[in-house]
Amino acid sequence: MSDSLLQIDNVTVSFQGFKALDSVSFSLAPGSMRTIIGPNGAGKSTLMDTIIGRVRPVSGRILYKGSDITRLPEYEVVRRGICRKFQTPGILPTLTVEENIIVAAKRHRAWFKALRTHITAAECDRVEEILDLIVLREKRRMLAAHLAHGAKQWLEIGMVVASDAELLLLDEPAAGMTHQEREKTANLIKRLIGRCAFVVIDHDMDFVEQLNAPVSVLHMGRILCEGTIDEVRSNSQVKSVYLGRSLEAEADYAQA
Amino acid sequence: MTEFALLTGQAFNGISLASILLLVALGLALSFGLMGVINMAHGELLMIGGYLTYMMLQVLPHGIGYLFGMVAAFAGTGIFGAILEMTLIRRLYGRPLDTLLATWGVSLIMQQGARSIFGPIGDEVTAPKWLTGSLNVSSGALMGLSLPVVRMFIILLSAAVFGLIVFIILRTRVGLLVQAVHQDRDMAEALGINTRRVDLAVFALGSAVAGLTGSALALIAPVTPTVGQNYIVYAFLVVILGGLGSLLGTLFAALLVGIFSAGCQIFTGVSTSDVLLLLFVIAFIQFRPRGIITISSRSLEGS
Amino acid sequence: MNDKSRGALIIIGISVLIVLLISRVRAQDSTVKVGVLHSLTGTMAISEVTVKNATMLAIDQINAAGGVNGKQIVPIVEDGASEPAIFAQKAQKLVQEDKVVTVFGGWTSASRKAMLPVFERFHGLLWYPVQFEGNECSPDIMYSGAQPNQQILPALDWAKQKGYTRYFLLGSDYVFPRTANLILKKHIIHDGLTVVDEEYVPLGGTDFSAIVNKIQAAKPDIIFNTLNGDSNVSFFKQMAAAGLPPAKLPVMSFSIAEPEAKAMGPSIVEGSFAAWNYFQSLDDPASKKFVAAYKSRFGQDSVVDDPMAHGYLDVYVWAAAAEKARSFDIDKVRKAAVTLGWKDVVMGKTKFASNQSLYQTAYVGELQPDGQFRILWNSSAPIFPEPYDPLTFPGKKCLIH
Amino acid sequence: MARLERIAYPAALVLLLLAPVYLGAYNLALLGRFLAMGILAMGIALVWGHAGILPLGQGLFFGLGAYGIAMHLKLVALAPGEIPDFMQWNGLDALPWLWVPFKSGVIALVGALVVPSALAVALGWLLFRRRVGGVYFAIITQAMVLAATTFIISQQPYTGGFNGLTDFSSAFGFSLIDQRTQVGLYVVTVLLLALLFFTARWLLSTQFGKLLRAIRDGENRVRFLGYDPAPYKVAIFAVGALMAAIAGLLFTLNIGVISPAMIGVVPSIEMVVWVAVGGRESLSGAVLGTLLVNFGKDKVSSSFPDLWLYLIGAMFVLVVTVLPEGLAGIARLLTSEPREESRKTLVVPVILPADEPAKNSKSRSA
Repeated sequence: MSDSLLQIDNVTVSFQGFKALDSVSFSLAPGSMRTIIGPNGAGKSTLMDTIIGRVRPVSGRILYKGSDITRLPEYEVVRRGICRKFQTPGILPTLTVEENIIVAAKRHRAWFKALRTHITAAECDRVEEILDLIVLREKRRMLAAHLAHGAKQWLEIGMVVASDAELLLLDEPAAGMTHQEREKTANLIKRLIGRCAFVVIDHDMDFVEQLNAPVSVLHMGRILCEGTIDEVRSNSQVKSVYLGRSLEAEADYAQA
Repeated sequence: MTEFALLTGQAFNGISLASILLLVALGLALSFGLMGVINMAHGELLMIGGYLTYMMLQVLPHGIGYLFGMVAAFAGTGIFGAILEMTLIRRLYGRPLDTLLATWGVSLIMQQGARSIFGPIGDEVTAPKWLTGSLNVSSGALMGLSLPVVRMFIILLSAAVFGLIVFIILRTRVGLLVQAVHQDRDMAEALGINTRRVDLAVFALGSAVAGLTGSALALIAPVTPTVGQNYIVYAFLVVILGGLGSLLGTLFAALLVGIFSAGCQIFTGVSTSDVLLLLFVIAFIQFRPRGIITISSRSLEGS
Repeated sequence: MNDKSRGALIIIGISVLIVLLISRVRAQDSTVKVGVLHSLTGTMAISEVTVKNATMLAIDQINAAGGVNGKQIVPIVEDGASEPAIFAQKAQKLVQEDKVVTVFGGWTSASRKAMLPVFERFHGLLWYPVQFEGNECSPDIMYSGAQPNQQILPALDWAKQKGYTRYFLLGSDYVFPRTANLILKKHIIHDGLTVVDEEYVPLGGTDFSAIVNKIQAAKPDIIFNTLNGDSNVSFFKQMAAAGLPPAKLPVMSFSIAEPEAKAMGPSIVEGSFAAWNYFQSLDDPASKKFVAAYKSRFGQDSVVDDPMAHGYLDVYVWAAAAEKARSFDIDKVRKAAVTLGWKDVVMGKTKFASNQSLYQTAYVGELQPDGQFRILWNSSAPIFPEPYDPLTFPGKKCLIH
Repeated sequence: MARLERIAYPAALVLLLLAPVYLGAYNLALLGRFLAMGILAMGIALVWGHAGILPLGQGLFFGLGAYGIAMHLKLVALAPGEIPDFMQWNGLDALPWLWVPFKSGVIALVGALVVPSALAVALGWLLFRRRVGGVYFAIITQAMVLAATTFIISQQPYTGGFNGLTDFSSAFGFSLIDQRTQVGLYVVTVLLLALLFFTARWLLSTQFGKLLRAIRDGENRVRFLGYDPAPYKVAIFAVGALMAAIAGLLFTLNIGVISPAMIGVVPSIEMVVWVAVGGRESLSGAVLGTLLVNFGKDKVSSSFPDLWLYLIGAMFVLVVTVLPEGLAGIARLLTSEPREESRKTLVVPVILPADEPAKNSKSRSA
């Protein structure tokens, strides 16, 4: 079909008549990044749900590496190489940091292949690498439930990366973080560019700016405009969507 | 009695059973829908209602006494439910499986308590005069058909209770709060709604309805310490079939189960029809795992 | 020390405690121990506790009169918890651990069937007080409850005399009703009468709407009712609601006795019939003494019924047999018991036949507004017990002695 | 000190194996019975404690195992051409086809284990695949055990009905009346318990075990990591069913009777209480809880029948509200400070069919 890794064609999602997504289309090249911003209720999370197979569109289709994944179950979508990070940290609280990553890094996910106590050398290397990447090596034996909030987010990013996905969907990866933590998160993501492609959603403009990637603005389920962060900031339509509030104010609101 | 009358009679019986199941399941559905709580002691709330009615009839004359019995059952069981919610259910919020086990323990204690107080043998609530007798068809295609007044009364009662609850939910301020909490608990909390009080109110209302139901059931069955056990599993099935605490779904599910059972019993015995009912429910879940009434919702975040 | 090993220590500690608990030292004395094994908890507790009371009353009376063979009876009461497996377990305990000389107990056939192998294996003796479906013949059980030919078939004889020809058989779904109805059907058809329908409800079932419907369609002359417990209340209420009270459509019940009638409120079952081998209203001096003693001990408003009378009778017969045998040896007591001859313990003249079942008189009673039965009919003489109905199970015989 | 653990378990095993020496016949039989139930309890600990699936119908699998072996025992006691007595009383004159294979002891043994496991796989597959979990699953298993009991009772000519199956004389050539057989059976029970205990521990230590806990705590997260949780849940549910069936088999051999009263709704939920008392995640706790509750019942219920019912009710409430970790939790409190990383609660998230937490559900009507 095309060279794009992910292609979204005219996807519409409707909840009891309310169009959460309305003819959304965009595509993403391998190894690239796209950020999506928009106010609460704009449909950002629904977009991710739709890509991953959690929500079924009423029309339109989603192509991944040229094949149609619109109606596959979640785990099947994931097995093809798309992985998603949740807004609230989606870690496994009763496992240790290390075990969390192992679960994500495992190649064979059928239950009967899990009937062993040890993991392969390749998986082991992978785990070590991820631990370094997310800088949680010292806390590897700690239960994930006891990590600080920021560390939980990084752990989840680590898990997503460990799953060897080619496309990562990050849903507000910096939500609820301190300023320093945000910076750290942004750096973490930037280090990963090239290794895999990203779709990042957030409403924190500053954070999105740090990522330095093309931006789409989503509003009322539609893509309002696309471009660099500066282009988007100066777009009058975007400004009016935010009800006259400046985007900086919106960003502050999000941080509060 | 004509074949047609037999079938009509069974259709009536199906609706009658459905009305009983609806009454039993309504309270369950309310608390399940709102709090995700399955109350295994719900059957014992029926029992309390039955015994309260029985006690009222000991002090008041028959006829009018039964009406007071119903009121006492409604109010008394409602208060009991409120106490149960405040002392136990509330502590287990967010742990539905634990609530299930704890309320089962409560039901055992309540059964034994009733045994200690009222004795193991059931007590008898005699239907007042105006609820005895039946409508009999003595000629025509429906010859031989006989519709007991007491069953018609229970059908009407369940319709009235259902209507009342729908009215409360859709048309009153309290109902608005309930809807708000039901749709998004966190948001409702953020808006300053005291969700605890809403939970309490709904649980008490559900309990009160159970008490009223116990009062009605006393007209057709004995009041015993274990009376609740006879209905509870079927009521759960109704709730599951109905969908996540949806009132309309509960109504449809009660009708479905009632008419299915009555239909089966034309051809088979009661035991076989119970087994068929369960197979039917499992088969149904294959097609609609979330129950009859589901509303495709925007899946929220979190795992 | 880590938690796991500490946990393991605790585990050892608790294990030792359990071992100590169960291997506690038992005291010996010069009295004679008997077992009383009934359900004190669970669904059957309702009925069985009253039989236990009657049994305990008899034991106390005998003790007050000097005991048996000069020894005071010490009853060891165990709870069968309405579960056959628990009955088997407790029977084993009574025989093996407590070394009782005999056991009084059981109500459901399920509990008796579960206990039977235990008594046969460890050689014990059980006195079983409840009417049942027959088809059993064990040397280790004394069957004082009625066999089918002492309760069900006499009731059918009575119904035939009254001219009823169309029979509707209704029962709870378990062994006694199904077997009783199997026997009834054979006899009804053999006598040229009609069984219009046969229906069963799960134990404890309360919805009779479909069955009432079927009864209306089948138009029987009489219903033979083997429903158990609470189901009866629902059934009679729902019949009355449909315009078919017992006065209009007669019902002959085999599991409704005085306590059930009292609890149900006689008004809804008034005018219905019951067949038993004992009614509280029986005009018999021994019965009157029993009723008075029971009331003075368990309350003036308590009532007695057939299984209680049998539970009471069993103790007296056992004591008499032990006196006659001058021993508590099981085999000697069994032999003595079947050779005691006629006695009026509580329900008129009775004696154990050589098949270890009881000769007894059958009665049909009609329920009165006061909750007591008016005795309408009785068999002309005590009936010989037939564990195997000759018409239904030809060629089967129970030969013990 | 893992060394102490290495001593404790063999010590417990030796203590149990020597029980025939220091226990009387009755208490030995009792202990054997309860240890058999302990196997079932370990199964519940796996399914409920580690996979977060509350099974309220384990009695069914227990019963299938028990009936499987009981049918065989009933048949071996017969002379050729005879049929079991209860069938005669119900008017049958030939052995029903379903019974014929059970003449073979091997088939009966295999059947008693395979049938319940297969049923668990079928049920689990039907429900977990449709993402039915949490209270829904619990209620359906309860309804299932109710229906099964009703069905067994109603099919009296084929199942023995309410009376169940009883009166066995020998099993696999050993006389059941012989005390030596009972001792042998006890030893087999203890060894099986030990074998299954260590197998279960191994299972939990594998990746499979970790994934079970992961699925319990975050089914969606696991799903979004590319796992299909359904087969994991089906597998552990089947393991639980198999363990229940083994328990049923041993129990029946030990006590010589199986009837519907032992497999109904109430016994099934009581089985969960044994595990709750012991600590839902602890295998040894499950066994100990089983012993404690059952010995307690045996000793208390005859002397204080009313008290016992209050006690068991209170146990449900207390264990869930105050002591979610049961005996295992007490052991931890008594012996050491709570672990730094021990969880505060044992919250098992709501897993509704839609996989949405209940509080987030969005249906319009309340």
